[in-house]
Amino acid sequence: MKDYSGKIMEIDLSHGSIRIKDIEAQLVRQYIGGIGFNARILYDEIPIGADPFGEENVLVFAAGTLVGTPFPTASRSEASAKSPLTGGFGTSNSGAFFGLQLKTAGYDVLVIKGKSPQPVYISINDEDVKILSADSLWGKECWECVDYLEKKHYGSEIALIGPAGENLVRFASIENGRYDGWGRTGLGAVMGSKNLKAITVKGTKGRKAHDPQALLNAVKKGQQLIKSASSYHAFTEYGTLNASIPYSNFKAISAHNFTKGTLPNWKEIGGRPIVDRYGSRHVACQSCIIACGHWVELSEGKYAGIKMKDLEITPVMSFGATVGLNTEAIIKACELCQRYGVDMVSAGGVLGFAIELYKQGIISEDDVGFELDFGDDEAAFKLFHMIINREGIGDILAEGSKRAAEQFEQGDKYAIQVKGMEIPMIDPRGRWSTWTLGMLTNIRGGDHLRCRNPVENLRFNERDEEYRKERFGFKQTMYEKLDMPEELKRKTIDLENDITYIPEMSKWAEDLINLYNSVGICIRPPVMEKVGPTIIAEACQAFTGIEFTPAELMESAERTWNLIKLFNLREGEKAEASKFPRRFYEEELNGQVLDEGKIQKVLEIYYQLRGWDPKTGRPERATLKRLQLEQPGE
Amino acid sequence: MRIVIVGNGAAGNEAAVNLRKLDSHCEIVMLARESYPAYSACALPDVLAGWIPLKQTFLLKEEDYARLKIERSFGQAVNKLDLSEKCLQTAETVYHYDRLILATGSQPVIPAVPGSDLAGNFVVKTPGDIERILAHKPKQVVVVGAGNIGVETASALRNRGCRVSLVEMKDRIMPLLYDQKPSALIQKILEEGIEVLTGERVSRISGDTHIKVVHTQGQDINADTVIWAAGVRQNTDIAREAGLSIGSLGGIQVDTHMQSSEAGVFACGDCVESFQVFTRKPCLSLLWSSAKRQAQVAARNCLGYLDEYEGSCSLLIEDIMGIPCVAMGLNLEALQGYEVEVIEQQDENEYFRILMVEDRIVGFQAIGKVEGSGAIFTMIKKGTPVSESRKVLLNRRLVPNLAWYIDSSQYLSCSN
Amino acid sequence: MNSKKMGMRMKRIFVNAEACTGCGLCQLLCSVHKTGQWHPALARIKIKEMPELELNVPVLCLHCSNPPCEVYCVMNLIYKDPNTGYTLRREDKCIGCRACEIACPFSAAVMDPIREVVVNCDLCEGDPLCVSGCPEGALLYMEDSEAGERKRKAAVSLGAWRASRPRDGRGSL
Amino acid sequence: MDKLIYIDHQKCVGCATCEMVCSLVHEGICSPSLSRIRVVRYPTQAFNVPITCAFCEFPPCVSVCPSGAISKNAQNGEVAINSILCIGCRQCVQACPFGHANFNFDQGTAFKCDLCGGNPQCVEYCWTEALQYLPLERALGEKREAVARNMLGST
Repeated sequence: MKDYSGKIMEIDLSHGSIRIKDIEAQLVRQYIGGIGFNARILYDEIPIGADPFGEENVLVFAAGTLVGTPFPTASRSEASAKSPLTGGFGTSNSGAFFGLQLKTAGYDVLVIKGKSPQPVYISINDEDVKILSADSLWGKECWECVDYLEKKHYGSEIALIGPAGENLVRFASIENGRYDGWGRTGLGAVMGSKNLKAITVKGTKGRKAHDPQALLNAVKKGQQLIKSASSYHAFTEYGTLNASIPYSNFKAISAHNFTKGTLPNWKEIGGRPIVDRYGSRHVACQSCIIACGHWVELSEGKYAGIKMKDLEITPVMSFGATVGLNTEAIIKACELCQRYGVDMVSAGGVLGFAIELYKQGIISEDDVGFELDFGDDEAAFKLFHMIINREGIGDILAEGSKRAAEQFEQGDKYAIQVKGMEIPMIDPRGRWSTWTLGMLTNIRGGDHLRCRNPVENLRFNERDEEYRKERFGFKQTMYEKLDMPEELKRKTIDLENDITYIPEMSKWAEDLINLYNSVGICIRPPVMEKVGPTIIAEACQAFTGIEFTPAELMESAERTWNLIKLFNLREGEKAEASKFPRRFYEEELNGQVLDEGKIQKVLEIYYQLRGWDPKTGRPERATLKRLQLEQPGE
Repeated sequence: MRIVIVGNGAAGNEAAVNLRKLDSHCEIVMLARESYPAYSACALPDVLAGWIPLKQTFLLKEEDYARLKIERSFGQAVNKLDLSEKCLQTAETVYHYDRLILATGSQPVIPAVPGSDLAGNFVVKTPGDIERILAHKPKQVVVVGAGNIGVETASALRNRGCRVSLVEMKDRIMPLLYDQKPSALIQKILEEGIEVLTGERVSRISGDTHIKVVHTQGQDINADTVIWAAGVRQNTDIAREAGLSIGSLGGIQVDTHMQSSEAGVFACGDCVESFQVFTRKPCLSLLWSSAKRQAQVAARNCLGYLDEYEGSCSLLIEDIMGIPCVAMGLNLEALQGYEVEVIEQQDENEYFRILMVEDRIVGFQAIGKVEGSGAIFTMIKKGTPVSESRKVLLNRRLVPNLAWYIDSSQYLSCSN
Repeated sequence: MNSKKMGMRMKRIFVNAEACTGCGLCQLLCSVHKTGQWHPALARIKIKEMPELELNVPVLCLHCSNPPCEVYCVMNLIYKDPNTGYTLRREDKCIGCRACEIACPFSAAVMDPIREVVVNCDLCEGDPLCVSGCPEGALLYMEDSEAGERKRKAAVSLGAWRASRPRDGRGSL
Repeated sequence: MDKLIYIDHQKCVGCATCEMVCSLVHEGICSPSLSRIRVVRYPTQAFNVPITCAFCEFPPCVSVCPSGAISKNAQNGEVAINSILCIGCRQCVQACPFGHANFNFDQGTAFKCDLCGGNPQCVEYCWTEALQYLPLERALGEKREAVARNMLGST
């Protein structure tokens, strides 16, 4: 088998040692790259029951296999560690240019172990790797540090944490430069616990393509595919905000901590018009042909002077809907999250949770120090700073909503999370779909980014009695062009009856997204709709020279998913944890509650499709055997 | 791949070293008539002068060859090259090759003058020659030929305390390098310690077994030693016999990749006929630097890497009685047929002249000062229009990158 | 196949002549470090004065990948260090013929008049004193890629680009 | 030169697909540092400027090259580097006012845009139209039109 030219760099902060290892082609074959490598490394390296803040936790960054090629959207890298928020597999994906620099410096994977006695940062310049003192940076907010480090390490891309990570806020993020980040699962706190402030990477080398012409052809084809997607033009204009209005129309947004379903005037606050009003330019990640990012410069109003990449659906939903802020305050909130290094979804979730506790009278002005209300930006930001600095009640909230809820009576009712991670954006009572089932099956908890129907149709919102179907709603050509094995396609989509089966589609979507996260491409809908395993296999093979069939790629993605599931089970994940917060089953929204029993049935179908035990959700031995994941001694 | 190199001069050794630099696996075999390891022929006059020991002229040691994995078979002459069988024959062995690099070099010519077989006749070509000259303990020396080798040898022996006469057939010394005036200036310097006879030809050497008197047309010079520096002849016999094309000047004909008329057979060094960088006409460049550059080109092309010879441009720098002299490019004689503009300047200690053809510098000769002439040499090789260099020298943004041009301004400014 | 030469990823000294005041401190540091004597003429770095343009241009070895001096050395003393990419020479064997000095387009090889050998900048084994000692920041020690990036940034800020920024901003699509 | 790569930096989103494609086409390697075209990013202003060879009429790189490796073709106006003659002194890197002249570490030689022999691939793969390969007159026309639009808009 052809050798793989990537390397793994392993840095042990406890001893200050740096080791560079080759990546065996076998590992690439089995796990492709990106999240696949992370899963294998974390599963092998982290002892059972390790303290996420302990020396034995391992933080891994891996650039996707196709990162560093012109393949459209191939910019993404995956960061993983045992999560301090969920206690399970913590992982997050980010674009921009960090992955590219890591790749061009010659590394696919950066493994960080141990714990430094003093604050340090790592500087990587091709082979030149240094661990440097971060005394002067510690305590400083991210943008200031980026300014400083960019000057000092010219041309470097920087991954870093803000004060939140330093203070071990359990939902702290690792920032990727100024405006991007590995947000979810609290990886910033892991980095903080290791006393690692930043990683600067600069690469001047490159990867030799096995077959440049074939790669160029695949790139061209990939570009054409994405451009032909039905949502392409909408996404180049408005980016992710396209989904905002449809969900609001279905009364399915996370308004005021999942109590309202929509907000008055939502279109003006968080819909596409805000792009026209506030956006000035489009910003792309490496090799992207969508450029969904928007540049915002606020020149007037309370928050005049803010300049940043912004206006994505995540902060808009998190702060606009969950906390109820207005557009300019959303932009400010986004800036605060970037500067202090916090996950926007969890931050919004925790703030919404706290405000609701206050509104319910569970906490009072005495506990907080001031009044709280939905839509009160000043109070929200004050509380935000208390969380970052772990002051007063902020210290409790910094533990994340699940842990915080234990401190308050009835708290669990208002903490909208699954497995410890705050649910983003969408209220499953308002719209049930592959996406919302994914919040339960997700390997990292209440999250929306690991399971999304590639042919989701936002025009429809028809939930069947059994929670098993959603409407397909597209023409036959869409069905035909979907890159999915024919047999599976027939099982997943019933074209005649215009139905997509949710559990079937969930499995496919999860594996597909896992494949994306392995090869490092983006899950924006135009990509998901058109880019399937076939073109990915073509590009991977042209680039690495390792032969991949589309089926093998999907199997690798499934292997990774199962390995992560094993990791979570090993860390004590219970089957009963895969359920929504109480509120969704008890409190009506739009006159509807979720039926726990029926959802359990759908979950069981999903488990069976995955080859997992329908009750416990544990992968069956036959499944592990098929995926070559058998445990020694089992 | 098995690459055989014939010759162990500058070109042969440079080719071998370059081959090894580019390819750690190929098999390299060197064959040579001489049995010395690589040595610097240019440093031999320094040994004669007593400035450096002979062993310093050797450039590669036995262990270097071992380290570079170069198989050597020195001390046996190649008798035959068979192109169809791809093999070379020495008296004892047949060597097969996949690629061949001929670097057979040249040898000094001793004209058939009566008495040139007497003891005390020498040439300066190999370390052995130097050893023999020194063993002969020369006192009164006649050096025949006032080319650069002749002049260097003469002043070297003068430095040893010999009485030296330099006999040149043409009307001035170093006629291929310098024009009339600088030549005369150098002659003047030389004459402070050496008897220089121009326009004279050695007609006979008398003596019983050893040299006693050297006779020219006009003079009889008492001498015990004669050193012949009257020109060289290309060693092209095996090439010629094998059927390789030989050029009009007597060197092996090569293209710009240093490949001979036979594919896979390369040639470089003194034995080839290359071309002059300005006139593009065939020339024999007998310089160390040309040989090395040609060898680089040959080695690279031999292994399939592209490289091209940019043309020969002579550069000779000599220390004459402690005064540095430099000649580069072409002189007036070589530029016959061109309209040449001459810029010259002379003061007490320094002299220089620049030869220009159509806005290009094509030749440069200087006595007394060599600092900064590197810029001129670069301009000759590159063919930079003088008007362009004047223009860019006034460009504040470019000057920092043109520090090398700045040097030329001291020479060019006087022509304004 | 391409013309393979001996390239090397290395840091080199870049000159910002605009900043050079011609103070000569670099030369003194160099001469003392390399020869133990305090004289500009012994330095491996030279400063060329261009009075017409009011410029002082530091000149020093550029460590070419395929250096002409290497070809012209009659003693084969000049070599590219395979580990560092520096152009180095075995000075002890030098016969002082000065061919390399003239072969260098940049006049960056320097005759050491005391030892009668020609020398060039060796980047002080990776930590050039002249760079750290320059009070004006006229000497920059960095990799080629960084130099290129800085150059491009400087070009963009020349003004022509900036001036044409649109009033209304939304120009990208 | 009748045609040039016309760069409208206002349209550039900084995806740098052009860099990747360029290095892939010319070197078979995916590496921005081996790309002829380079994007200068101003991340704090969302401002991206692709820079490639301007094919100057009086190219400084040609002037400063000591080995004559860079030449301007009088017929078609192209400025090309003959890597065979390049000695790797990087004077062109220093002299190019745009920072276009690039340097290949591993080969030890400078390299520059060759317009892919008349079909520039950076343009081919650029999806924003920030790069267009246009006749000079047409490019100027577009530029003039843009200026005019801007002026009309401001009155």
